[in-house]
Formats: sequence, structure tokens, C-alpha cells
Amino acid sequence: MSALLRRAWARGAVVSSAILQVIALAVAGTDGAFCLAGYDAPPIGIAHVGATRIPGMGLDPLGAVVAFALALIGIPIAIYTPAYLAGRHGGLSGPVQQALLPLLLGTILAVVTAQNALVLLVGWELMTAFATFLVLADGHQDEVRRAAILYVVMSHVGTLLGMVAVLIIASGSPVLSFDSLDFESLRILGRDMGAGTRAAVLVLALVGFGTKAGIVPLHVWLPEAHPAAPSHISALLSGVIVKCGIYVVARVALDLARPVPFWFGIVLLGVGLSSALLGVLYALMEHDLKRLLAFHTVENVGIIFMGIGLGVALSQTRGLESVASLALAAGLFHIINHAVFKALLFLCAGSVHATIHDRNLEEMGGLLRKMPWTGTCFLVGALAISGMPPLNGFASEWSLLQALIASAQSSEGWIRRLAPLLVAGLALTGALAAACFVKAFGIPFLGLPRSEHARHAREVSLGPRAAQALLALACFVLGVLSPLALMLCARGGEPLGILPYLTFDSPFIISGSKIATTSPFVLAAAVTAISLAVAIATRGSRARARVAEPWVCGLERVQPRMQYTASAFTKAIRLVFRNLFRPSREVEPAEGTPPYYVRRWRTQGMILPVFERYLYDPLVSAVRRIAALMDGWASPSTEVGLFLTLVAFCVALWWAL
Amino acid sequence: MSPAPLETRNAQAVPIADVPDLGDEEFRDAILTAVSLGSRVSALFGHPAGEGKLRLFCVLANDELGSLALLSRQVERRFMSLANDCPGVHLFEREIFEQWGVEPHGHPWLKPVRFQPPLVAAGARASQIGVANFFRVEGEEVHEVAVGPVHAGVIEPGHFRFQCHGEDVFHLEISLGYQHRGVERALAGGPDKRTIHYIETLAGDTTIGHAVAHCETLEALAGAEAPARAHAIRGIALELERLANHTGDLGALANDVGYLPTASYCGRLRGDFLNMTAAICGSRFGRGLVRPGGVAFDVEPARSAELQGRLARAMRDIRGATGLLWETPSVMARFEETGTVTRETCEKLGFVGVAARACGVGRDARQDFPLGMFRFSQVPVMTWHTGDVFARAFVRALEVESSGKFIDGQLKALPAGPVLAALPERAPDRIVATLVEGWRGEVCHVALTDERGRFSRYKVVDPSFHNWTGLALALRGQQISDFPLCNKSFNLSYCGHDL
Amino acid sequence: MLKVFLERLRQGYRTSAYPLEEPKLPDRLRGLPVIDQAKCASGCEAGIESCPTSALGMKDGKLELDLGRCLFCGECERTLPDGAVRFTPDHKLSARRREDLVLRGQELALAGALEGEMHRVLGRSLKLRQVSAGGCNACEADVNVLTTIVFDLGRFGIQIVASPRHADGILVTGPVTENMKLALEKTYAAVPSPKVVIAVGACAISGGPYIGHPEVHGGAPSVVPVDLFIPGCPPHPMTILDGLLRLMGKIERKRAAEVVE
Amino acid sequence: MSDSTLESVRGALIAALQGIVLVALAPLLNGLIRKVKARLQRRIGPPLLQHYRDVAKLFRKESIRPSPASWIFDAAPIVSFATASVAAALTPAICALPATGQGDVVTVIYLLALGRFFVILAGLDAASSFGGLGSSRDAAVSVFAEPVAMLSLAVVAAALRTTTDVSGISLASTDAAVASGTSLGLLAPWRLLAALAFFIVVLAECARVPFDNPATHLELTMVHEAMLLEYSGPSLALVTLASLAKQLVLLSIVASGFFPVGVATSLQPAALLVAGAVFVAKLAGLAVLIAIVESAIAKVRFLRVPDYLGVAFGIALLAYVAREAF
Repeated sequence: MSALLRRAWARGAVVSSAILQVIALAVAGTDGAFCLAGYDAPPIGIAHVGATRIPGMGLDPLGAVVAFALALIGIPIAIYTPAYLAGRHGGLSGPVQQALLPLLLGTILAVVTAQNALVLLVGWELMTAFATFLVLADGHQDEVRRAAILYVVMSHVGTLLGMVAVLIIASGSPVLSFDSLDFESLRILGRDMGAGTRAAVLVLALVGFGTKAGIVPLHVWLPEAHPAAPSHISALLSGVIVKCGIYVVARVALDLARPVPFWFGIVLLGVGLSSALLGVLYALMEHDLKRLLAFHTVENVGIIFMGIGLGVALSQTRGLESVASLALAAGLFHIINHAVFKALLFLCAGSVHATIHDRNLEEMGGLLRKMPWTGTCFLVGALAISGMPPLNGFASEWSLLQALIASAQSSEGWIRRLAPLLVAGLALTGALAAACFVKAFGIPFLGLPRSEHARHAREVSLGPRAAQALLALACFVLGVLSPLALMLCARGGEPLGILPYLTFDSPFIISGSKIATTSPFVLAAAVTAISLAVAIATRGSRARARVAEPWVCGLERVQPRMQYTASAFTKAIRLVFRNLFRPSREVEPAEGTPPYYVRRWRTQGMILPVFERYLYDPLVSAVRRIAALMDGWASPSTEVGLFLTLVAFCVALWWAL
Repeated sequence: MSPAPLETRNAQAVPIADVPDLGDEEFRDAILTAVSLGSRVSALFGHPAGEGKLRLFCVLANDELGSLALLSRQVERRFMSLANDCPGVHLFEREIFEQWGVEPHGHPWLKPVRFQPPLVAAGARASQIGVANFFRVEGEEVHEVAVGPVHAGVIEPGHFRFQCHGEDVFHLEISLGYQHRGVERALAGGPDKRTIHYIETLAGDTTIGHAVAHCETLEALAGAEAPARAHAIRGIALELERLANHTGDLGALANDVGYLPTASYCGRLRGDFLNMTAAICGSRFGRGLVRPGGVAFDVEPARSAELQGRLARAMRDIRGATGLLWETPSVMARFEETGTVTRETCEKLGFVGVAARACGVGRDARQDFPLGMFRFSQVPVMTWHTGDVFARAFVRALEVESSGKFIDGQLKALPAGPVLAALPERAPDRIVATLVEGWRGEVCHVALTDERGRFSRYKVVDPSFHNWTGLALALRGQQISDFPLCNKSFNLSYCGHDL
Repeated sequence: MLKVFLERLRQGYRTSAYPLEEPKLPDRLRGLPVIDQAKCASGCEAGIESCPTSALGMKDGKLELDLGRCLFCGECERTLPDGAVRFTPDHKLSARRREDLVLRGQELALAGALEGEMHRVLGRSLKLRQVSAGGCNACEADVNVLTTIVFDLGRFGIQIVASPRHADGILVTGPVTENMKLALEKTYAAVPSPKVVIAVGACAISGGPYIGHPEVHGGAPSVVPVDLFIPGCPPHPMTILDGLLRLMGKIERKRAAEVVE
Repeated sequence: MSDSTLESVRGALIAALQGIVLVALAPLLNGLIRKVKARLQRRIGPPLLQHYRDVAKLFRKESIRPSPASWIFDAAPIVSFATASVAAALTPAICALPATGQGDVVTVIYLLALGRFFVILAGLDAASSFGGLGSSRDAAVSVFAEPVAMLSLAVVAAALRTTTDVSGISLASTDAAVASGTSLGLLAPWRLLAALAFFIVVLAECARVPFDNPATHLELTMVHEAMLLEYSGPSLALVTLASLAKQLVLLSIVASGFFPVGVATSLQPAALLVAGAVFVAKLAGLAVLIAIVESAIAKVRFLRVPDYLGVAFGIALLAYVAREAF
């Protein structure tokens, strides 16, 4: 009886917490939307207690973009979570997780509404802490713990660097107080920095906070932490927490340290392009579904940085202000878009994992027929992330592409020369992403099941289905209304000094004097109309269609083993980029002589994780060596190390104040 | 000292009793010794010896000496497999197992050859075709590609099972038998009115090759010889068959790499050569031409003159058409270093015909074991050393040239006389092995007669039987999209293998 | 590149004008046999035995030749009384019904076009999947040759396609071995209707030289319904082309046009 | 109705009309390529209208769906046909008016990518090895083709200091050609190089030699057709039409996007007539060019396809350098 009661109580707590979350996030989202639309914030909202603004906090258009993204995905996640928590075993209990989640959401909101560096940094640290707990929520296997530690360590090292950047700006002030760390004061200080100091601030901010954003080569924690976390946490991690990294980079480097020199725009473009390309390339080689999605986060962060970087680089070119605004808007819009479709994909991946308990694509197959809702929603997400019209990914990618093409008209030689390469790079990224998602959808969801688990897959319950459907719908709506969304996002440039010169005559058509014209709405309408017409015209033949075994050259029947595997699907691409991947294969070949007949032959292909091998491994061993030197007075255990960083952080803060 | 194998010559009938009957070890040693001295196994087959026993006959061919050797041994349920030491016999041993239920002990890869019903009444049929246990390369990323028996092109049925990773082929297993019509079984007890038709349809594109081998066999058993004019016409027909098929193959190779000019010209020229055969006998494949005792159709002077003219024109055109292949870099890029078979593999497994000559092995029965017209008029052996698709294409092109010269020479100097002679009775209790160089390679017919001179066993070894393994090996580590090209470069017979 | 075009000029234009012109065929070609019952008066029973596939028979005292079994070897020309059976170089041999192939001295009822809906659907575009069901590769080769420039099958809207799903019918060669039976059934089932089956060669029609073998099934009709029979061993490519064109109604129509003129 | 509404309605009508006409003509264009190819081999070849007969037949035939397939299998032909049709409506062809509402070339390419996405999925849906083989190859080809396409378009837009809008390119080209006739002229090196790069992409995207062999029967060597092996009846007709339309769309980008000579800039019947004739002539020229290419070179080994596209990428880069230099 008591057990039953306890379970009912737990369930009730989880559900009511979810409802509260939905309400709170709805408020935050409305707030963000209002802010972007240029209206005053409504009387109750974030960064307010009642009608009073909390000191050191406040929403501006840049933060509003992330807040809006958080609301968009937080609500479906809240709907998704209860059923997910009910269905799993072990790990943190449901109520505890459900209690941690609002805390995490709160700290995220604190980060994006902070108007004071101290608030920002405290919020940031708390966000990291809560996120770590939630990453650990689902298990205590070594790999999960390792992932969490990697996340914490990298996050903290990054934070330290970022903090130094903030402190450099603040160091111009005669006194350090809470008020002197207000953004307003920092902006004034920032304006007077010397070129060298500014450069140091920009680079430190990018490296420090960019770690959280997962820019290459600081991305290595992402593919470890995402698969380890429960899927809705992965969704939040990729959807918003990573974006907070971008947000803080933009805030510190582009806002507080203004005016931003031109070269930093180019740096951002370079970082963006390399993250985009490397992210998608590693994603292609992945056959762990969640790791694959995590690598795509790296890619999309890259795209976002490209947009922001182009905005920065063009903002100083006369005559191209509207293009700069478009580029920035595209980048910020992509923050929202990526949040939406990545959350969608992670939730769907979670649903798949919940039913077949596997993340390996090679063990899946035929899931669309077993899980039509989840499969279809995943397809929408896959189409969106691949930039397929008329979904939201298309709108932001297309806008960025147009901005890049238009920037070839810049009088600035660098940008003009780089623009076509960037166009090609972005196109390559898009094409690779499409190839990757053809794989990520096609291999697990189509064809025949490749394992017993996959054969017995079942559709998830109503809650998760609704959450997924909501996000899929959001992909569509954001795509169709992208001109409107772009105009709103352009306002996010205001705090960065990239003024929103973007106006479209219609909320459905993107056009301008320097860019081409497109209309996801018209495309959607036309493609849908023709599809419907054709579908209706040919419905008779489909209704009469005969179901038959696939053609296997006259053999009895097709076997699952005859389907392409995930790794085989991208083999050709792997070979082209072999210098990057360094693919190798372990073969246990034929036994015995002569070699003409074989008895047993086992093979396993792999790629070399270049960054881990050549960047981090030496680093780690160097640290180990230093730690060994210090063996006499400090324990080298990771936990203590963690503790020490926290202490160092607190000391630094205290000293700063 | 064990009894030596019986030395004999091509198409020479000898009493079965003269063939030494060896013990297990002796049989094995004799074959291994001979192979180490340069011989290869042309045929190895079983023949029921009564009392539940099976007598294995082995035909060893020594290309350098031009001699054949026969040996045999009696087995009951099993015998020591030779396949590990002499890989060339692995298919023969599997065949023996399938036909007679006698197990080659220690065979590394004992699978059905053609899924045929056993020749012994009590034997159980092998497993169902197409659902066999195919070799699997393990590893989660490996997948299979199954092709056949119904292929995309207009070709014979066979099943190919690739173990792949994307474009890469780890392993190819070839499973044949779809064409099995039971010809060898039906040939026993002959010759009768259907025999020559069985022979002519063993492999439809090698009608002349098999028919010549068969007729030489019968003539040897009868102790007679066909007239000289018939030999010349047989030679012409044999080389026309080679011309037509080689030309067709070159065109097909061009077609497989999507190179249209040569593909279309060769497609047409192949027809021209076939039509020249039809001009001689009315059938494009030479059906009804070669008959025991000679040939059924004469080539009159007028016909010969016309043929010479047609040949000259076709030869000029084929030179132009094939020349394009070697001069087009995009074609050569596809041909070179594709589907390579090393000379060592070739020698170990005993490939024959174009496949062997393209590995640099100068093996050609027209030169090594000449019969008929080839005793008097020699055709040079064409080889190339690279063992790849290019080599097999290039050797074909060279042979087209030399065959054209041979035909032209024969047409200009046809011996006078009749074309058909009546054959005397066949000798009883004889064995005869005949090797003829068909266009694919060595066609081997072995006939054993009973006490009335009828066939108690008629064994046919199509050149394809030796070479199929070569195709499987050529594909290892290749790209799967090159398979059609490799396959065409070997162009092996399915029905010749499946009989 | 230049060489390619020079060679093209030299190779010349080779497509036969069939069916507008009669093809030039070898004088020794053994095509349509003609039976003269009168020559059999002196007794044909002895000669009949020489037929390797028992295509020859006596029914009601009349000589009968089943083209579906005939290998066109010409043996009967030699063993029967002179002129009882005479092979002409006429290549037109195909028939729509199996029984039409049995000659008793009457004119061969050549194949007519597909009827009704089948003709409307397939009359102007016919894609075929070839199934080699135990053939010796001669029929296959002579089908293959139809796609060369000489016969240029494509100009009639006929094409050999890779997938049975894209096909409108199957073209069967070979006697249908036991090992190929399933594959043939599978292929037939894989073709979307309406579909046709074309049996090419003596093997595919009756089993050819392998009639009676337990390893084979006696041709395509024993497994699938056949719409067009093209006899021969192997049939001359012109015979096959003629059969296909008749099936599509392309030759009949040409005749009609001639009549109008 | 206001002027601008009228304008956009008229623009939509023109676009719809163009879409219908181009989709209707697409089989003819391929018929022409096949005919020329046949002539180059000295054969008669299939009738020009054979594609229409094939398609008409397919609409009357039975549909078969493979047992493992999901709704993707049914949807892919429809989506690919719809996207190709919309692309045909938007692609540069006969007229270029600033206000027709015809979109830009980049959108056209994205639309085609959407169709391709579905077709590639359909290849995986039937669970057969050939489908997977075709899908994997097609995905790889598209990965390397798309950047080249975008780069060459960007080069043209950048060189003309305009956008990738159809009208933008056309107007800038015609203006420029009239104005200077030199560096912005129709035969400027950058334009020729960019067009060449794009043309190579067209060959790759449309499964033509040297990337694919449209005439092959061999599953193992196929790229595009391998994905479609399971389709039959109306579905096959739709995917066939879609790929033919895609070919025409891409070729019309070459014809009227890269060389917008003769493109009508007003809606006067005479101008449209001339523009139509010029367009048809340009397409016919491209068809002959494709036929010649297919008759003169062999198909490359599949894993060499990226190399060829890499060369195309180099050419597009060169175009860019050429534009900077001259």
C-alpha cells in the first residue's frame, strides 16, 4: 500500500512539476518573443519579481533569442519527460530529476538574462553543476562518469579562461564591485581597451566560453556527454546549454568588448566553418545514434558562428549593412532552429532507445513501421537539420548562403576572396549533413530489422509522441514563417551593434536588393499542392498495389544481412576524407593454407579520433606527469582535481570582488 | 617404387586395363609429384567399379612435353583430399563428393558444386540451391550483396554472394548449378541420336570446341581419322568461334565501362563472324557442322572466296574498334589493375585459356597438344603478364589477330578431298582423353567405353570449370562495381560448368 | 576524341532495315521447314526415328513436325524420303499458340498481335526481363545481339531491363532446370501486370534436347503461361525480332499500310 | 487589385506555365540525347517520343510494393515529382522579369535536393542490397556535387555583382553584355569556366557518363537506377518523370542561368517567341554535347567520382580567380 502511495506521490510530483515547467517556460517564451518584437516586456516575466526587475538581470534581444529557444524546446521536453522517467530503471529517481530540471532551466534563464558579469558567471557555474547531475542521472557506468568528468573539467577550464576575459575588461575600473561588473559599466570600460588587450579578451572569451559551445577542437566533451545523458537532457544540452556558450561568447566578445575588430569576424567565420565541416564529417562516421547527433551539434554551432562572424565582418562595410544584418539574423535564427530540430531528434532517439535499448544503428532497421509517429517526427527533424525546404533549417542556411554570396561584393578584400570558399564550405556541410541524415534515418527506420530488439520495437506513449509532434510542427512553422522570424532575430544584433536593417515586405517572402528571393511558404504550398494532386490522382493504383517480396534476383527472400550497414553507407565519403579519418581495419583473415579457401574472417573498421590522439592525449599525459611530480603534496585523483578547480573559482571570484 | 602413371597422347585410345590402379598414398603421391614437375590435373572423376566401389580416374596434362598421363585408384567411402596440396583439384573433389557420395577427407571447402542429384541411386540430394550456407565475413559493418541467379543482363544464371563493406569486396562466393541439365548422366550409354546435340549444347557458344573434342574422341575410339579437308574446316570453324566470342567479349568489356564506340562496333562485328559460320553451315553457332568422321558441310571455292572477302573487311574493322580501347585513357583506367590474378595463383589453381595466358602462362592446347589442322599449321600463343582485366582484353585482341590470319591461310589453301568419312566400330574397354583449345580454353573430353564400345562414362571438363575460382579470387579486395567488368573479362560458361 | 569520330565514319551505318526490307540471310540457314505429305507415301516411319527430340511424328498417317521440339538440325532431310521435309531459309517462325507450332503441311499460323487492353498498354513500349533457365547461352547470345546496332531493338520501343519491376514481361530461354524453377516463378511474380511471357528456343518451348530429363521441367509452359513461342535452336536473331514485332503488332500494321498504298 | 498584387499573380501564372511546359518537355529532351547518341553509334535509336510512350504505359500498369517498405516508398515518387515540378517552375528558362516572383537558383537546387533525399531513402526502404548500393552512391555523389554547383553559381553572382535570382543574373548579364561586352561578356573566362564546372555537376546529378551509365543493365554498376529497381507502374512513371524534369531544370540553369543570352526581359509575345526559340536551341545544343561526351569517354570507377568532381571544383575556383583577375 505504502509503495503504491509512494509511487502515486512520485508520479504526481513529476507531473505537476512538468506542468509548472510548461507554465514558466511559456512565460519566458512570451517574454522573449515580446522582447524580439520590440515591445516592452509584459508585467510578469523573467528577470522580474512581480513587476520589479531583479538587479543585474534583464532581457535584451540577444538573450531573448536563447530564451525563446529554451521555451520552444523546454515545453515539449516537459511533456516528454514524465513518461520517459516512468519507463526507466536505476539512476536518479524521477522526482529528484524532475526537481533538478527546473533548477537547470532557471539557471539557463539566469545566464541569458544576466546584465551583470557576476550574475552571469554564477548562473553559468550553477548551470554547469545542474547539467552535470542530470547527465549523470541515468547511470553510474564508468563511461557515463567519465563523460561527466570530462564535461566538468573542460567546462571549468573554459570558464576560467572566460572569466579572465571578463576580468581583463573589468580591470580598467578603479574599483571592483557588483555594480562595476554591470554590463553597462563593462561596455564603457571595454570601449577604451587597447588593441592588444582587446585581442586577448576576444580570444579568451572565444576559447573559454566556446568550450561550452563545442567549437572544434574544444568539442570533445560533446560526443561523450550526450550519449551518456538521458535523452531529454541531451536535447536540452544540445538545444540550449551549448547555445548559452555561443551566447556568452557573443555577449562578452561582441558586446562588452566592442568595437570588435574586423579580423575577429574572420576568426569566427574560420572557427565556424571548421567546426561545421569537422562536426559533420565525424558525425558521418558515427553509428551510435546519439553520438552522431552530438557531432551534428558541433556542425550547427559552426554554422551559427559563421553567421555571427559574417555579421561582424560585414558590419563595418558600408552598403552591406543589410547583408550583415541578414547574416547575423541567420546565425541567431539558427540558434532557435537548431534547438528545435536537435531537441526533436534527441527526443526521438530517446524513444528509440527506450524501446530497443540500443543506440547502435547497425542493430536497428525497419523502425518506421513499428514506430510510425516517432519515425515520421525523426524524419521531419532530419529534413530540417539537412536544410531541406520548406523547414526551418532551410531558411537559416539559405539566408546565410545568400549573405555569403552577397558578401562577395564587399570592398573588403579578405571577405571578398573568402566568400566563395565559404559558400562552397557551407554547401559541402549541408550536403554532408543531408547524407548523414539519410543514413541516420534510413538505416534505423527503413528496411528490415537487423536485430531481435529492433524486431520487437514498440511505439512510445502519448506524452512523448505529443512532444515530438510539437517540435516537428515547430520546424514547419518556423520554416514557413522564417521571414518574420529572421526579422525578429535580426534585432538580436542590436546589443552587438549590428543594427537590424532587415525588413521584408511580406512575412512569407525573403527578398532584398542584395539577396535573392525565396519563400518557404510558397514552396511548401506548391510542393504540397502538387504532391496532393498527384497522390490523389494515383491513389487508385496504390490502393490496388500488390505487396511482394523485394526483388532479390530470383532468390527465395531478402535477408536483413543484405541491407547496407550504416558504416558501409558512408564508405565512399570516408575514403575521400581518409587523410582526416585515417581509417584502418582489423582483419582476422583466413586460417590455414592455401589462401584460396577461407574458414573464418573477421573484420572491424575504425577511424582515428585525430583531436583526441594528437591534442588531448599529449595534454593529458603532460598533466599526468606534472601531477606525478606533485605527488608528494597533492592527490592526482580526478575528484580532488574537480574540487580544487571549484575552490580556485571561488577564490578568484572573491579576489575579483 | 609405385607404378608410374600411364603415359599417353592427346586423343589416343588406350585399354582401360592399362591404366594403373594405385593405392591411396600412391595415387596422391603420383599426382603431387607430377604436378610438382609441371603437370596439371585436366580431369579427375569417378566411375563406378562395381561392388559399391568407385574408381577415380585422373588425367594429368603436361603442357611442356605435350603428353597426357592417366592413373586411377579405387575408393569406397572416402579418400585423402589433395586440395590442400594441389588446390587445382578442389572443385573436382567436390564434384566427386556430390556425384558419388565419396568424401575427400580433409577437403577445406566441401560444398555442393552444382546441386545436382547424385549419380548413385542411393545417394541423397545435396541441399536446396540458393539457400546454401554461404561463407560469412564477420563484423557488424559487413553486409552481403546477393546477385543472381536472375541477372540484370542477358546472361546465364549463377549466384554470386559478396561480403562487402560499401564498395569494397572482402570475399566473393560463387554458387552455380542453376544450369544443370544432367547431360553427363545422359551421355552415358551413348553415342545415340541425341549425343551430338548434347555435345553441341554443352556450352552453346563453344559448340565447335566441344563438337571437335567429341568427334576427335569418337574417331580415336574408332581408330580412324577425319579427312584433311574436314580438319581444315573444323579449324576454320574453331577459329571463327574464337573470333566471334573474343570480339563479343571486347565489345562487352567496352560496354561495361560505358564506352560506346567499341561496344557498338564489336557488337556488330561479332555478328559478322557468327554470320560467316552461318555461311558455312547455316547456323551462327556452327550447329550441325562438325560430325563424327568429318564435317557436314563443305566450303566450295566460291564460298571460300566470299568468306575471305568478308573476313578481310571484318578484320580491318575490328582492328580499328579495339584500337580505340587502348587509346582511350578513361577505358584504360578501368581496365588496368582491375581484377588482377597473379601468375602464382594461376599456376597453383591450373587456370586455362585466356585467363591463364593473361597471367603470362603460355598454355594453349593448339600448341601444346595439337590435333587436326593445328598439327600442320601453328597458331602462335599470345600472352600478357599483368593478369588484370586489361591483360585478358589484350590477349583476346592479339588472338583475334592471329585467328584471323589462320582462317585466311586455311581458306586460301583448303586441302582437296571429301569432308566426311564413315567411321568403323568403336573399340571396347578403352579410355581416351581429348584436349581441344576452345575459345575459352582447354576443352577436355574423356570417354570410357564398355565391352560393346558404348560409353560407360563420358566426362566433360569445360574450361570454365578450371577458371571460376579465378574470378572469385580476382574480386578479393576489389570494388563491387568492377565485378561485371571482371566477370566479363573472364566470361566463363555457366552451363559448361553446370552441364 | 578525333579518332573516335574518324572510326565512326569508317565503321559506317549498319542497322538493318527490317521489317521494311527482307533481311539478307545465309543460303544454308535452316529456317521454316516445309512438309510434303505426298513424298511420305513410301513410308516415313523409319526416318522419323532419327529425330533426336521426337519432333517428327505420324498422326493419322500424316507426317507431323513439332517446331517447338525441332532443333533444326536437318537430320530428317537426310533420313526421310527426299523432299518430305525441306528446310527453307524463311526466318519467320513464331506463333502465339503452342499447337500452331505443329506442322502437318499447312502454312504456319504466324504470331498475331496482343489483344485488347494488353495491346493498348504494351503495343508501343515493351520492356523485357530475360530469364535464362538452363539455356546453353546460344539463345541468350542471340537475344543479346538484338541490342546491337544491327538489329537495334530500341528503335521499336523494346528494351531489355534490369529489374522485373520495370518489365512488361519475361523472355525465357532454356528448358527450366529444377534449380531454376523457383527463380523463374519468382521473376514472373515480380513483373507487374499486364505481362507477357515469351519462350525463345526449343528448350524454352519444350525442353529441346533435354526432353525427358528429370533435371529439367520441359520448358517455360510447364511453369508459366506463355504468350509467344519462338522456335529454333537457337532461333536466328531475325526470327526473335520478327516474333517480338508481331507480338507488338508492328508487322501487321506495316502490312496494312502496304495494302492501303 | 493593386498593381503589385496583379504583378505577383501574373508572375505566379507565368511560373506555373513554365513549370508545366518544362515538365512536359523533359522526356523529349532525353529522347533527343538518346537519339543523338544512337546516331553517333550509327544506329537508329529509340523514337524521340519513346519516353512518353513508356510513361503512358506505366500509368496503366500494376503497382507492386515490396513487403518491408514503409510509407516512404509510396511518398518518394510523389515528393520527387512535386519538387522537380516546382523547380521547373522556378528555374531560369525563357523569361526573366524582376517581378515575376520566380525564385533563385539556389532554391531550385535545394528543392531538387529535397526530392533526392526522399528517393535515396526509398532506395533503403526496400531492404535490398541494390537499393542500399544506389542510395549510398547517390548520397556520395550529391555530397561532392553540391558544393561545386553552389560555388559556380556564387562565382557568377559575384562576378555580375548581383544575386542568384534568375532575373538578377539574366538582367545583369544582358545589361553587362550590352554595356561593356568585355569582362562581363558572355564568353568571359570566368563564365565559361563556371558553366563548365556546373555542367560537370549536371552530368553527375543526372546520372550520366562518366559518373553513371544511363544505358547500363547491371545493378552493381548503377548509381541512380539502382535506387529505383523496386518501383513499378505509376510510381516508376513519377520517379522517371521527376528525374527527367530534374535533368531539364539543371540544363536550363546552364542554358539560361549561365548564358542568359536571348532571355526575354518583357512579356511581349515576339520577345517570348524569340526567347523560346533560343532556349530550345540552347537545350538542343546541350543535348548534343551530352551525347558526344557519352559517346567518347568511358564511365569512371565509382570511387573515382569524387576526383572528377574535385576537378570540377577546381575549375569553379579557377573561374573565381579568373573573375578576380580580369
